[in-house]
Amino acid sequence: MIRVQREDFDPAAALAELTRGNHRIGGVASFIGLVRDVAEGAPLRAMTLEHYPGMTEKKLAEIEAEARRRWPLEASLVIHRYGRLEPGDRIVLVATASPHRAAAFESCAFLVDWLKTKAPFWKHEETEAGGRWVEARVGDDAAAARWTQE
Amino acid sequence: MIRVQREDFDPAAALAELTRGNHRIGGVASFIGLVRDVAEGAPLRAMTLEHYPGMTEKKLAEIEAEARRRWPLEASLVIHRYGRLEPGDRIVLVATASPHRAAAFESCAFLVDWLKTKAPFWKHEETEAGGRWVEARVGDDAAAARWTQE
Amino acid sequence: MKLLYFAWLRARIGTAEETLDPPPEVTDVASLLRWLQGRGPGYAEALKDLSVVRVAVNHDYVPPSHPVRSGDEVALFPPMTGG
Amino acid sequence: MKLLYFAWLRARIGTAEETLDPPPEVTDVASLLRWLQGRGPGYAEALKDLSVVRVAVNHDYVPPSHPVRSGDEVALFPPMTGG
Repeated sequence: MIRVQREDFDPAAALAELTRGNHRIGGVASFIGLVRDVAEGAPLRAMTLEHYPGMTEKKLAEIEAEARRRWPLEASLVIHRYGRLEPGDRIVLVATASPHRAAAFESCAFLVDWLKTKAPFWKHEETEAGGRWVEARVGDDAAAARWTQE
Repeated sequence: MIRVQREDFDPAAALAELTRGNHRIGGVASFIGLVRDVAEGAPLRAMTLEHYPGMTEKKLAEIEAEARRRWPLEASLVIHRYGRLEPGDRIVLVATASPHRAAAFESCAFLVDWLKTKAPFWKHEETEAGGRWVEARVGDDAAAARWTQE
Repeated sequence: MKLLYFAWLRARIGTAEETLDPPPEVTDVASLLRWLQGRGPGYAEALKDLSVVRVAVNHDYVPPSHPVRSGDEVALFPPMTGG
Repeated sequence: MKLLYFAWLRARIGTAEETLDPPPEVTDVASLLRWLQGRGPGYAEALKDLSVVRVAVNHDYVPPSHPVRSGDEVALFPPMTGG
């Protein structure tokens, strides 16, 4: 399931919903991304995530479908926020549930790496020095590239 | 933090407590292990986890300390239950929080692999055919061995 | 043709969205970008380094050789920095 | 010396915990296991295949060569199958 939204979300309720009544699930791996309080070494006041409505949902659904082709998943969930966020705020939740723990872990890491590099989100950071658009990092691309070399 | 207990736990409250007020955390990886409804192909009625009180807590604390030596973690948590559990019940929660998502993912997978093979827990399964002690699996040992070859 | 601009491309071009009617020589993404570069100083500035410009046509990422047609939705944006 | 047995070792030996006073020739884990094997049919059955018996002395996993002393807590159990 894919949700792209401005509002905060409740990880507990989301995880409970994901596994409810499905006793084939042996492991649930999840990742919660939070806004850190530093940006390139300077204190961060806030960040704003811009996205491409319509395309965002489409790409996330494609990525989720790809994960479900690669791993034996019983359930999966991506919640991604946009808009203005402050340090400590939740940005994203990715959760995958499988009979086997390795499949849950790998598919969750796969989805997070893709989200960072392939989903149409752009991050604008506000520090005391002013605002700036974050540039793509080589490390993020390398993390996502791992998955296409297999 | 290590908790070994008979009672169920609330993953939401545990995760919220883990990150509260710490704005250096950029990613929280977690794993929830659940009781599946099959055991070697037969329907599972229940399982009982036996443990070695005193040694369990010691080994879990050692494993957690090792994870914090290997990765830059801001927080970590292992909750492991013992006693009789039924399909769908929670068995274990492992959560790690770091400024960086890769450290969170890797340390969480590391802890889960160790728990499966090095923590003094033994699983007894009840099916229609009767009860049996689960034997250690080669796959689990291989998963744990990955971490000692690095 | 509907054009969408995101992040610093939007800021430099000065609009988030516009409907344009490119000339017949604009047949693919590469020729569309060349034509847009000549539309004014904001466009020239935003599109001066095409190595940091990504393009989606009708919600799919596409290479410069991808054809564009009059009914398409074409989005220009920097490399993604999401999550 | 305090002996603890877990899982099917406990079931076969028939007790979870006992305090024993081994003879002087029991100096390490290997000689302790040999001595225990001779204590009765339950012990013999539980300890017939030592490749599936693990040992902890005072809460640490140890190899067969590890020394044992009178005040030790020695636990015998199968390979762990936790989580």
